[in-house]
Amino acid sequence: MDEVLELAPGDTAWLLVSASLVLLMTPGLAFFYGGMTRSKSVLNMMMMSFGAIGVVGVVYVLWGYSMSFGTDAFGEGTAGIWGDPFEFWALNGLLPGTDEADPYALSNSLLTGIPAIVVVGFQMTFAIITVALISGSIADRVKFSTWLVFTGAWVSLVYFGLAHMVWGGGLLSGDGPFGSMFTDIAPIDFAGGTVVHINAGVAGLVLALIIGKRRGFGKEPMRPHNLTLVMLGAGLLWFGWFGFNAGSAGAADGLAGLAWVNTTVATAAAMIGWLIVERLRDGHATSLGAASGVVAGLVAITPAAGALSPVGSIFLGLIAGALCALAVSLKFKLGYDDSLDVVGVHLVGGLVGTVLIGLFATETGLFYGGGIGQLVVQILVALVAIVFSGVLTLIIGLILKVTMGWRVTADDEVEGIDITQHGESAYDLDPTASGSGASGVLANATKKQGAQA
Amino acid sequence: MDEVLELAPGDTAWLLVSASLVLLMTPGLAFFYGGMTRSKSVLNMMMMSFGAIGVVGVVYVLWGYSMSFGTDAFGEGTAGIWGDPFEFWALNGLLPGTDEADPYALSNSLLTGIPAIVVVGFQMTFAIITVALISGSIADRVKFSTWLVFTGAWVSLVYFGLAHMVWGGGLLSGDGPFGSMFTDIAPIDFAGGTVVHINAGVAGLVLALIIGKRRGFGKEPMRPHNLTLVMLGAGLLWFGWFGFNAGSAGAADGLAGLAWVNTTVATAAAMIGWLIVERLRDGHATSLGAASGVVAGLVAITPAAGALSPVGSIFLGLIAGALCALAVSLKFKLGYDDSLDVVGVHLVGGLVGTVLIGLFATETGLFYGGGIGQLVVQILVALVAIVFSGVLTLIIGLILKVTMGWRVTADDEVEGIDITQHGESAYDLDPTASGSGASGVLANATKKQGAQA
Amino acid sequence: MDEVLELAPGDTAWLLVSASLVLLMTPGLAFFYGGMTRSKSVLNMMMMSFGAIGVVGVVYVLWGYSMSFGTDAFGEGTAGIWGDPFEFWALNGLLPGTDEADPYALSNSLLTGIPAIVVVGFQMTFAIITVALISGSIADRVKFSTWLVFTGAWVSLVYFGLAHMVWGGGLLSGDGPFGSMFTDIAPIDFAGGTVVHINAGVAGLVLALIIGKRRGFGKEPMRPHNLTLVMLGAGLLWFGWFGFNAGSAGAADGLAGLAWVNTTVATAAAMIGWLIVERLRDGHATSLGAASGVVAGLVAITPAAGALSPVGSIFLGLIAGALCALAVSLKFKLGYDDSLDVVGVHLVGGLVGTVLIGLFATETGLFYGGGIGQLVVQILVALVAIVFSGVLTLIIGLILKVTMGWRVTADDEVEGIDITQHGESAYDLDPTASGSGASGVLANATKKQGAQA
Amino acid sequence: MKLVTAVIKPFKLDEVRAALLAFGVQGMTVSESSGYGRQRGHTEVYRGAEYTVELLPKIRIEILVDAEDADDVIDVIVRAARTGKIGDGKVWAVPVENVVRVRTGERGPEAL
Amino acid sequence: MKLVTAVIKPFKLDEVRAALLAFGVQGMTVSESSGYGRQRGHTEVYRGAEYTVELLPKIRIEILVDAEDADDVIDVIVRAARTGKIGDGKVWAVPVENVVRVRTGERGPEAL
Amino acid sequence: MKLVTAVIKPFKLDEVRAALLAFGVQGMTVSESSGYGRQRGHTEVYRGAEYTVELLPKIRIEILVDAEDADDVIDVIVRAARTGKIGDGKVWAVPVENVVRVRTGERGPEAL
Ligand SMILES: Nc1ncnc2c1ncn2[C@@H]1O[C@H](COP(=O)(O)OP(=O)(O)O)[C@@H](O)[C@H]1O
Ligand SMILES: Nc1ncnc2c1ncn2[C@@H]1O[C@H](COP(=O)(O)OP(=O)(O)O)[C@@H](O)[C@H]1O
Ligand SMILES: Nc1ncnc2c1ncn2[C@@H]1O[C@H](COP(=O)(O)OP(=O)(O)O)[C@@H](O)[C@H]1O
Repeated sequence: MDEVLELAPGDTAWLLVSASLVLLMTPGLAFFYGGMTRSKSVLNMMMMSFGAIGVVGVVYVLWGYSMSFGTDAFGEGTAGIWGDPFEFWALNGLLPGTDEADPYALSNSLLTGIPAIVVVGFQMTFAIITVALISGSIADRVKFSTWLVFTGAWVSLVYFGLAHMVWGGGLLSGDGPFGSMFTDIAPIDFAGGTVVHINAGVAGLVLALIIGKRRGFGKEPMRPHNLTLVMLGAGLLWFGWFGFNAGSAGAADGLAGLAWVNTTVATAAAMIGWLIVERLRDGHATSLGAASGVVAGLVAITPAAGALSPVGSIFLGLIAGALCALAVSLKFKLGYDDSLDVVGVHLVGGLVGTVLIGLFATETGLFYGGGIGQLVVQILVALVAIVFSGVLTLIIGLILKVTMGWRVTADDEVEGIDITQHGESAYDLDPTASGSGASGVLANATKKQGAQA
Repeated sequence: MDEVLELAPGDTAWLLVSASLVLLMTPGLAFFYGGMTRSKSVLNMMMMSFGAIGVVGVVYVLWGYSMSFGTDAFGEGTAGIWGDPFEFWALNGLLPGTDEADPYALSNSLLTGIPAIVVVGFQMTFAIITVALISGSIADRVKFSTWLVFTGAWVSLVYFGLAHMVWGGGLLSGDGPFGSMFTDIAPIDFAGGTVVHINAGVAGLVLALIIGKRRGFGKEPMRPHNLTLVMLGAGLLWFGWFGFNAGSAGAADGLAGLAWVNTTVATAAAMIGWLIVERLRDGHATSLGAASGVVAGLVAITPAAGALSPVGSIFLGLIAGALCALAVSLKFKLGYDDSLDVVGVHLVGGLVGTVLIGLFATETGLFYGGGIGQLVVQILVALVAIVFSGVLTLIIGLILKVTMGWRVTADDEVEGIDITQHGESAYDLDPTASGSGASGVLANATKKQGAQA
Repeated sequence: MDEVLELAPGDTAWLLVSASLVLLMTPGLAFFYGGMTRSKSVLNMMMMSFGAIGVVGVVYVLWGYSMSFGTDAFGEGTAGIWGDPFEFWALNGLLPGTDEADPYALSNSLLTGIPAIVVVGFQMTFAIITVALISGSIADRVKFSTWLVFTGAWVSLVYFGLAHMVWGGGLLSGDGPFGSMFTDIAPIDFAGGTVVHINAGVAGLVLALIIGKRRGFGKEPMRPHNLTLVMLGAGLLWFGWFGFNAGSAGAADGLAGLAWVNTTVATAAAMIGWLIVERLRDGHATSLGAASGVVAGLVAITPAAGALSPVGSIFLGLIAGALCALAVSLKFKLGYDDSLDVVGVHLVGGLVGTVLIGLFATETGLFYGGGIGQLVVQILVALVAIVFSGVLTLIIGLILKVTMGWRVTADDEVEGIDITQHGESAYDLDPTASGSGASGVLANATKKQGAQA
Repeated sequence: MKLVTAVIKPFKLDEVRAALLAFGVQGMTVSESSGYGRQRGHTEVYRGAEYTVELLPKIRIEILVDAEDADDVIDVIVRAARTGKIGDGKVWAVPVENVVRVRTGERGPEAL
Repeated sequence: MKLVTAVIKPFKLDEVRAALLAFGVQGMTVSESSGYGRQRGHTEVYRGAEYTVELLPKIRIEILVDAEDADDVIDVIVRAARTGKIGDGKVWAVPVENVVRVRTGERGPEAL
Repeated sequence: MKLVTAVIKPFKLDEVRAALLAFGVQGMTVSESSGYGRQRGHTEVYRGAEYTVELLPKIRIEILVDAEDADDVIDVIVRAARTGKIGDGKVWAVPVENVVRVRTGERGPEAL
């Protein structure tokens, strides 16, 4: 009551912008992924991202924020896994204008001086993009309805859980067992290396194994059908990632600036790292490689953006770009069809970033004289995240397999999931086609009118 | 004089960002619309949006702002229709640096602490997008020159008029007759449900009726030629709409945050609403449906973004998505060619949003115990806007019909408006075509040089 | 020490946003340029922009900022050309958190109240886009490796030099000889007319002359392969340019607002100017013309955005749009292959903007009673920039010509630089192609695995 | 048996197909092509440089028919495809041996 | 010499090409086309308006062969392209004169 | 009457068309196709996975000519299309009956 709660308009402006930027990442991802599929499945690929916005957008305000940042669901004081879904149900207590003494609900806000509702918006966008990321591993073959159900279940049980553990004061936070292992050392996850990338990467791997390969995987060519779309996606992802990383500073200050610069230089370096591997291994530096390197760099710097120096970020980026470039070939070797390399980019990139913090963090990293502690903590936290996400995703995935079923029929997959699941085809570029019957006949523009009457 | 006018940098930063976001919406609309046309008219479609930026951008700083926010043109104190075009002609009195005591012209600003020139920029972008919205109803068949003239005339007479009435202290504002009908109840239009969407929707309907159908409408297939472009447009529109809605809070505060969250959840819900209707009616949930649902949700939440709770916004979105999905089929039933569904999405969506405020507004809505007053006011305001926009658009449209003429020739329309009006074709994707003569011969690169000498 | 250094969160928020916007411009440019090439070289074109981000991103934090804004390399007090690369090597002294009394290194920041690291990020994005701009003049024919080396050398010697001269207190700044020629008149370059556009334009011309024409230039048609991509690029460039120009105000204030509005109206007017020339000369107003006019207007207003009134900006835009539309034909007349018109748009547009400040500046311009002084200074500064950039680019370009060589082989150029340099093709849009062998056979998914083991 | 090939204007495809079905033809194979002939192309302008597009879009239809039907089929196509303006296209017939239906292996007229 | 033309389902191209190579055919020319016949098309829906796509994607292969090989080549194609479902396509042969290899000017069987 | 068909390298189309016009041919029909033969394709790499593109882009030209001109037309094409490198393509002729100009209904040589 005697605490002064003052609105910080500059910080609030930056968080509003950041939330908008992160929301843009999901359409950006839709283009990045969509361009990489064959042209007969680009619409389905994009719909998996857009569908995630639809489902998670609704779920988040009902129970999502509460499960992430509410008090531990199974009793105060325990280092819990999920927050209480009913504490902030429907954003109860977080809306502006309900308490006259605190019109912006600043006392309930996670960030000083920023209205609670702004933080809710910002956090919501992270949940959305994380689910959407998973879809890359199961491209071209999954029923849209099953995907939507998965989206709701997974975000509720797995994402909100991990968010609670890492950011909501739970198991993997500074207050949890790993946070108190070493003096003065807390697990570092600046903007979501574990919660977002390791989490999505593991879930992608599990689903790829449960659902099985695309027909023709490893035999037929499945090359990207539109690399300009991939580049567009990469560009929008980078742009949006400034909100993701620099926004995670929670204020418009020097830390945000550091995260901004680190994000940029690590990504630049990762692009170079990926292209070097390609040049040496394949003889060509490709544009798909550049786009992939960009994303790998963004992923790797995510947990580390506030803890490294720019030079450290360059090294982190180079390593992440090179390792991810090598990792994307694993699927052919090991025989799982992680179609668009969620494992190779997000799991590997997320691990690289999370673990290398133990070496490069300017305050506690091994290379900066900080001892082994940070490295140990980072590895342990990553392992817990892997196990948690892996086990729960497996359970959800298997339940859906035996109930709704995951895959479209073989014929539908061969004909193309866009036409068979969505009744559409993406392109009709021949200017002479329309009205020539080559593209179709308007069969029934008015048939269904009864439905609207 | 004794009033303290202090710059609010945080709020100013947010308004600068918001203005930039709203400007991006018009190119976004160009892609959304452009992808829905046939490939022989995508350039013309995009040019209608870009042309609107060109014309309105110039007009706005000369007399547009003044007609919107100047004193009533026909005498002080009357609840007028247009503001005085000469009061702030060429932004007179709004520019920074002209008055030493008030270097940012804060005393003339519509928003506290924000330089007047920033508000001008923000408002300008609303005028641009509104005109551009109309173009969707008259795709593929209109002379570019007539469109440009229409743009200038319509924005001056209709848009600036309605903006003045609703936001400039005129007929439909809190000070007007509808504002004083009920105690404590003013018409609510948070970010432009009447001024922008109902207005553009009505104008689109009137023009579609005046100009007539595309050749082959209802017989030939006229399917979207590039759905990735449509999705891109939807993504950019959503992103830009954060400036539109959350920027309309006029500050970086909790209200902006509420508008941001409401915008997101209503849009997510509207996408779901549209897809459910499609699934039930057509058997498929389509990507065009998702993109359309997104826009329908954004439209419907526009007037309501600051007045509802997030849960109310979910309901509003669901209803708007479903109703718009049904409304887009009306054109086939009634036989008007609103080519890209400006009526079905913007008029219907705008009406849904404007009217449902009467039910869902947390302070005055019927469902929240606020009585019938708000609902009545909202309906009346919507009706006035419909009549005003309808009559004036009819007059402008008919004058242009008998003077310049609206339509390109039948042959030009069949061959394709891109080639015949703009001398271009959008795509030349075959990598072997260039230099093979398949796509043309460089006839005359240098012929016209006399003109430049 | 006794100086009070206080963080300005609102201004910092705006600069963080601006930096993000300017970074987005380079992908935007990649699409603008990429759409204009033939479809067999779009990937290479985009890679030149993305490669520039990679190289400059790394270089900038190591020595770039220091060479731009460090003390004169050749002795304190001289009006030097380059800053000392080691003064702020690796951002030494600019990082947050190193000095407890000044946690945001505000005392070293170029902008009051904004953390030094934020300014570094903002400035970095300018260096990136400038290099990328050059690539338009040498499309379709340059080895990717040579381009990357050029990028690093040119940005270090030419860009950082000119940035130092104009913004870093060097030769062309207010403190230099031209700044003291006339009382009260300093050279005006608000956001980079000389440093960015004249500089890139001259470099583009020199490289086009050194490297020579594309095979078939002036004979074969080389029309844009995807105008929707060009429009997308133009839209993103415009959006990003708000950060470029309004961000250059260095604060979220009225000056930023003025720059924002001037940027918008000049660009709108330039689009109209370009379209009028096209309509009169060619008979058609084209979408490529609209996109080009947009960029011409953005270029021309860049140096002038803070010094003109909105009405002055309209005139500037009209003139720039018209002159650039005429200038792009010069290459056919004079016979150099400036493939995507870097000279016609950036050099000419940059000159128009820089010189016309002498006429239109509201405080010192000739038309506003300011005398001839500003005009003279502007012309002199432009000439120095032209000579500096021209000579150094010539040297770098020739050294690369005799060492690495610039051009791919004639066969590789004819077959298409995407396939021969990058081993990729941009589009595979036929939905039936995959798995039919029409687009290829998966030859060797796993061959190279040894490399990863 | 004969193979009748027709090169027609793209927007006439619907009418031609309808006419052929009405006549009793069961199937056809259609492809995109470009034609050069008396019909003049159009001009495009990009940044002031003019391009003349000489090849005009056409649709190419192939129909396998019984030898005795060939003339009638040609007439049906010519009637349906005619606009009377330059560029309407050509129709011709070529003798064919050995038509096989892939699905069944049927040969000759049964394969149609 | 004969020209064998085959209209087949797109995803069968790989198998057909492999079978032809195995048989000894050295080259072929392939183009995209659309087919109309007994096989039914699919339906697409855009904002509630239904379109029936009647023309289905097909691949058209042309192979110049020695006259005596024509029947065998046809058999090879038919076997490789068959799925047994409607829409598998047609194969036919046409007599040819005067085949020339552009590179060398060789004529007749040597040109293949 | 004959139908001369040529499969050539795409960038040779301009030269071939010019040569045909010079010879007196009034029209032709052109389509895109892909060729398989002695000429080797190229390799593309996406995220480390290699694809061999075996089908190479070709242009297919069809020209209806008077029977006596067929050999000359073939020669004109062969000369204009030759680069001397593998993959230059093939030209062949097929006998034709019944050419009709759609616009006028003219038949035979007048239809050309
Ligand atoms: N000699 C020819 N061989 C093959 N196709 C031809 C020939 N002449 C014309 N065509 C085709 O017929 C089309 C129409 O021919 P054109 O001379 O323009 O008009 P018209 O047939 O009405 O006289 C051309 O575009 C081309 O596709
Ligand atoms: N009379 C015909 N002339 C030319 N092509 C034909 C003819 N009939 C069928 N076709 C081609 O063969 C394809 C398959 O024919 P369809 O009747 O659908 O199946 P099926 O050959 O199995 O009976 C068609 O899509 C079309 O391309
Ligand atoms: N037997 C054939 N039937 C049809 N087209 C063929 C045949 N052989 C080759 N072609 C076409 O001719 C093109 C060139 O043939 P190729 O063997 O590569 O070179 P060349 O003709 O110089 O020996 C091929 O790409 C293909 O389109």
